[in-house]
Amino acid sequence: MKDWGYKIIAARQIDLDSNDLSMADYISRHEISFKWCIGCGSCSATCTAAQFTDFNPRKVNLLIQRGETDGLKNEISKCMMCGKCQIICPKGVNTRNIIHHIKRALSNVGSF
Amino acid sequence: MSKTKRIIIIGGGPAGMEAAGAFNHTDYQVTVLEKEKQIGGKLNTWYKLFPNFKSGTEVKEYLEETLKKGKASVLTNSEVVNISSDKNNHQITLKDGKTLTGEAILIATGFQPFEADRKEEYGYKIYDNVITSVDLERLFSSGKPILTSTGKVPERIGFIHCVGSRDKKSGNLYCSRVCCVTGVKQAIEIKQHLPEAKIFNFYMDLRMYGQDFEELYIEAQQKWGVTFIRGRVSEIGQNIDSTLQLKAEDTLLGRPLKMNFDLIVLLVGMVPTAGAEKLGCSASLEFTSGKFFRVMGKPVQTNESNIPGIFLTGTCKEPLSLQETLTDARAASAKLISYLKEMKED
Amino acid sequence: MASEGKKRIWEEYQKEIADDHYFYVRSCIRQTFFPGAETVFLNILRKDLGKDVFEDARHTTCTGIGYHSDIVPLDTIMTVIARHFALMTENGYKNFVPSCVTSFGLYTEVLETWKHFPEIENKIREFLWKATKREFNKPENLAHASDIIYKNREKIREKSKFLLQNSITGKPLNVVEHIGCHYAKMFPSSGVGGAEFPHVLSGMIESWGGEVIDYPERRHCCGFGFRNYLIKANRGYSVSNSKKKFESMQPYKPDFIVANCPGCSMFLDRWQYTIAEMEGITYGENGMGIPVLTFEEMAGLVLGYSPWELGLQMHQISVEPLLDKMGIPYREEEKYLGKNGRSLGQPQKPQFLIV
Amino acid sequence: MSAHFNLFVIPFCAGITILPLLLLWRYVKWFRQLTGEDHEKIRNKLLSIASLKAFKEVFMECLIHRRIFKVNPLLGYMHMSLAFGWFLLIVVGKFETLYYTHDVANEIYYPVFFRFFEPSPHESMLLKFLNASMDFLLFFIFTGLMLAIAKRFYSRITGLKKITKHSTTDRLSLTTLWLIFPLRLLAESTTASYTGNGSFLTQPFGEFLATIIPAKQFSIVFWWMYSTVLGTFLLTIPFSRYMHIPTEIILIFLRNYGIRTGNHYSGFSEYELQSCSRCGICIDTCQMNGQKISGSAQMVYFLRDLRSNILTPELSENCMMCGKCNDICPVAIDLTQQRLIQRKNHSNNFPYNFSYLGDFNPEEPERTSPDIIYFAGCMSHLSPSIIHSMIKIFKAANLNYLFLDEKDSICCGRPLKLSGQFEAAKALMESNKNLIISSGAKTLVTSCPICYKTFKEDYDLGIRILHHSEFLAEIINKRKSAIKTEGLKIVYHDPCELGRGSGIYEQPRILLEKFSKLVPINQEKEKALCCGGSLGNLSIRVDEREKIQKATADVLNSPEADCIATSCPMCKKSIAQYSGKPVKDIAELVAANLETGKIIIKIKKQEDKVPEMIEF
Repeated sequence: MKDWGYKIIAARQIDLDSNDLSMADYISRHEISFKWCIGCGSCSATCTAAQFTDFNPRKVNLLIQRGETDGLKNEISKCMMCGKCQIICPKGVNTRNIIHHIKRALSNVGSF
Repeated sequence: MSKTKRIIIIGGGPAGMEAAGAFNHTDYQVTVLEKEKQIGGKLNTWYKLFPNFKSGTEVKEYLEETLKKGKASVLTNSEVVNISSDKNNHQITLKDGKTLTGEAILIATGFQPFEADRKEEYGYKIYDNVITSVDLERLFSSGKPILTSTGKVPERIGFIHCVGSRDKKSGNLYCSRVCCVTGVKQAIEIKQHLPEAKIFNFYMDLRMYGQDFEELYIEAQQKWGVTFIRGRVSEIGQNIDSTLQLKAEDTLLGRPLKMNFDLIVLLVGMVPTAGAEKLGCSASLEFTSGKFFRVMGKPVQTNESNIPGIFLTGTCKEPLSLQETLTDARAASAKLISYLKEMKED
Repeated sequence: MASEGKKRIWEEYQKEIADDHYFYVRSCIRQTFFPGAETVFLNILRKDLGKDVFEDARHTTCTGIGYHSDIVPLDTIMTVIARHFALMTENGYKNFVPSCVTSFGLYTEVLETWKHFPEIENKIREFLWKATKREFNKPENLAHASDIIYKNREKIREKSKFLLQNSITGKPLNVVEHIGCHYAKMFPSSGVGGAEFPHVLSGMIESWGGEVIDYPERRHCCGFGFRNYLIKANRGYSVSNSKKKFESMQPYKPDFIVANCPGCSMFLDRWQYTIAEMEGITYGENGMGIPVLTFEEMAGLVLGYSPWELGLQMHQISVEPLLDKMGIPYREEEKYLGKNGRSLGQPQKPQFLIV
Repeated sequence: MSAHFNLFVIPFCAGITILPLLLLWRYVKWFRQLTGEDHEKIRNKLLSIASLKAFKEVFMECLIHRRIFKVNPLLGYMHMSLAFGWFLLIVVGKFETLYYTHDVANEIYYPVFFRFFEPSPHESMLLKFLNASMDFLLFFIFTGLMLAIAKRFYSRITGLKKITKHSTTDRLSLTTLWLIFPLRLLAESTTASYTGNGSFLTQPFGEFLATIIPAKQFSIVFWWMYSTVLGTFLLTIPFSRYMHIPTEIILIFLRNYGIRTGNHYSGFSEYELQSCSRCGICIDTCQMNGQKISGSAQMVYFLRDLRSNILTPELSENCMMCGKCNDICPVAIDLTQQRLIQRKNHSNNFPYNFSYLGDFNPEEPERTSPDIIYFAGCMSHLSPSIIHSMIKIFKAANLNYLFLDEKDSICCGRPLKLSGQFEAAKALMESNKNLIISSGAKTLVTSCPICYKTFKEDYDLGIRILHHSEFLAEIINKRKSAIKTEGLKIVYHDPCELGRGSGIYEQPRILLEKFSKLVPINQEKEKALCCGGSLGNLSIRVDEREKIQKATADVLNSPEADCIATSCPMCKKSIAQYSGKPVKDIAELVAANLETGKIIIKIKKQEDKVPEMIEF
């Protein structure tokens, strides 16, 4: 086909009808507090890794809930598991266990 | 020995009923005017009330008892069209031309739900599966099953918060206060009917200001698995199978979001009752920007209008929850009594 | 779908549309790509409806394209528009009728601006005087060409030779109506039926026997988006938007698309070709795409104008299937003949799109 | 064909011959799985005092059960009577036969069934005495047996709230064990009833039996049963919990040769696993069990699942890693380490990437070559008053310190390790190590026990590593003028990682006593409770965590105390939530008392060139 100098771009919007939510299901099966997040952002604010990178636990949580898991491995690999986010969370979300299970899901892909 | 003073209460809803009841220990002659054919106002529509799911009828019966104690005479089908005040005498004209006079008037004309079809982009009365929170309450009370226009059990249900509230385009800058918790309450009720249903609430803020409201929200989220997405819905479109396509931004992710729903519920806000404005003008009462009756000197004198002898209570002056309305009604009657006590006879 | 709500909305948005004596200004895009459309519009008004329409050859672009590509300063734009008003005034007309939706939007915007900031209007009057020694009155009535047709839709129905129906089954055709963004999205009250559920085209379609399709992406932009098309790097964004609309309308099996904006007609028509070439995807029936008409062309067909006279051969998507459905006779061999009977030459055949 | 033989000895003989073979086969397998350096250690220590120590320990633990005595005397007695009693029964029995036959190499079963084979009553005093002592030992064992049976039905008499739920083989084995001695009694008694070779227990009992049953005819039946039960028991040992009896002996030796659990599952782990007697003492000591935390599994069950290869990550991750069970385990198995190894197996392959740390270096221009590096730790940043106090103290001491994680902190890596991600942890440790070494300081002080433990155990920094409690204990002195009675009354909470984790119990107390009076509570030091904040447990639900935090706060809420002191930012946070009293880190208390002048800073001249003693 000829080169047009431009391409048809996929929509940037989150499509909750076509997105794959299996990761979200896997996490909530193993950590009920996964969906208790109210997106206050205190975790990201206190995050040790976030001092060095744009790592954002709040966003990671919501993105998974919306089935947007591209580049997740990259993001989650930045976490130091120090647990400050969990201490600070006003809703008692087990952030460490969530991240732990995201990593588990990613390291044995397909098994969740 | 002065003649018994007469109090006219306009509106036989919760505020009117509670206020009338609070005159039980006085010998004033109290008249309640209700434009509908039965008293009780919105309580005739609400199925269950937040935050504790008390049934509307139960509360209505309770208020009817209170009303009885007040020995007030109740006139239904009596819509007030005019108030003319002359010092201590206020004359009221009904639609059918009848007139009443009293030494004091208590306006309790309440609110009506925002007309959702004015929020055009949501397509209420255009898309078959867009309904309002009021429609849903009626559906609950009717005991009929929750079905889509095509008769199928809805699998995905959306709630849109702040419809007609905090919205310049709808002409209402104010917050209607009760919609947030109503949305949470109704989401739970739907889950109780349809445990399989997936429910999404789209909100700008969740204003869980009242006692037990936050707890209810947490219950919805943690026990019933209701999903809350922060973002105001921009538009709804209808798909060929008459399901609905919704567009919003997930503002916590900064990403536009699109999804289909079988049923969408618009959480409509409060606007002053139709005719209240006209009535107020006739009595040269002052109004808020939201066209509610303005009370004098907040935070004190929250029941006094700008006309001596005309008192205001309940949602005719600002959006209030039922609980707040009833408290306010009792406050109003107390104010009213002391007013009549101090009133100079002429 | 319940119509109750729409009716209520349409009642709210009823605009003033002048009845006669129009000062008509042409559209850059329309006269380039659909010259037949403007001709037939004039013919319909003059011949079929017996209206007085005046055109002035000295009239220029409204600079809308420049404006929406951020390359023409606002003062310049307003002055150019002031000049058009001057031409109207000089010719003794009061009712201004642009053919282009973007022009219409721009005129509305400028008038609105002047209403709120009279000082700007005065400044512009000075500019115009300095530049051209011209003066102007603001139009008493500003209506888009499609508003005029909308106003006269019942008269056209009376004179109609064909309807938007399948001539054999008598079933109404499924019509996608697309309203240019600049028609009412900025000033809902300036459009017939407002911005959310505009009635200007659906009104025509209904009175001419067609059925309007309300599909989820109905409100979505055609994809032109000026800057997004004009800068090649952004063009992918432009075509992606059009694709989104086609995907959304496809399930409704539309018989044709009608638009009141020249840009929209252009892009809804041409991008179907581009998408086909890029991804091998075609919409509509038998890989032939969904025919796209301008509202003038639609009116013209209803009134029995010859398709080739309307210039439908200039479209990328073949209109023959539509003509067949409506039972409109046409001679294939005349498709590419000019008025003088000489061949205009034939376009190349696309790789995927069937023509 | 020997003089004394009877068919009924066959079951016993089968057991006693097959058992050693089975054991040998397994032990050799595991021994091979020991690491090279472990073998090295054994070679070096085999002929050393270590072996003797091991013997002593075997005697104290396997026979006397010293550790169990410490937990509960009655429970200790029960185990001792069975183990030690039986042991003596064998020894004395052998001795008896020896004396009787003057033949060392008599048949292996001969001592066991001695009274069957030697029916004639004994004349010699010594034999009479031996005979009596055999009866006495049997009686001794019976007392233990009674307790054991009672414990099965009412565990609290031995101080256990919960006892282990056993598998079927275990139950079979258990029943045979219980039957052994009653049957021996019956066999010997019935025999005695007609031969008169019994002693004070067997003889009268036998004569009594003879009055109700035809004892003579029955006796052979009982001997059969006795032998069979004995044989069965011996055969079930390798497949039941009683495997721990022989295995613990080997474990004790290996341990005395300096072999530790380490970070890998090795042959040693196998010995540890099989040494677990399923006594269930770890169940009671576990706070997770105490608060009935869902899905938690105490070590006895953890090891059971591990032995039978059905261990799930969820199960190994639902533990506080507080080490209480470690401390109390009668077999001294390194339980938390075993769990950590399993976590590693589950999670070590998790993705990680800390390349973003690059060559990160906190800018510290003016302070060149500091005396001390201060590493507050992530958690301390969530209770800044600790940090402020430490800074105040450093300044007062006029120390040239470098606050390593003042702005941007890198986690010490222990939390990752606790979650099983050893590799990832190592990466973080490298980054920190570089920073610390490059600073050139000789001493590292940290305020977080979690960091402390890992700095000490995993970093190998080659410089002094102090928790601030140690550091302060070193530099703080009571001012003579300060009046003793002025001191606060304080309850001190031992953080798991500092106390059981690193053995720091005394320094905090020495320090506190310089300006306050310590109020003792019954659960402190080794017995201290976990605050519930633990990073060790990944999956515990927040409300369950709160249960533990509350319970611990209640224990610390001693009425006499004015204040609760601890030395871990995490403990401080957990306890403060639920205690009615102020909760202070010792650093805060020191800082406060410095201001009141109640205490002073005293620094001796040392290699790590810290200034002369200052008074202020």
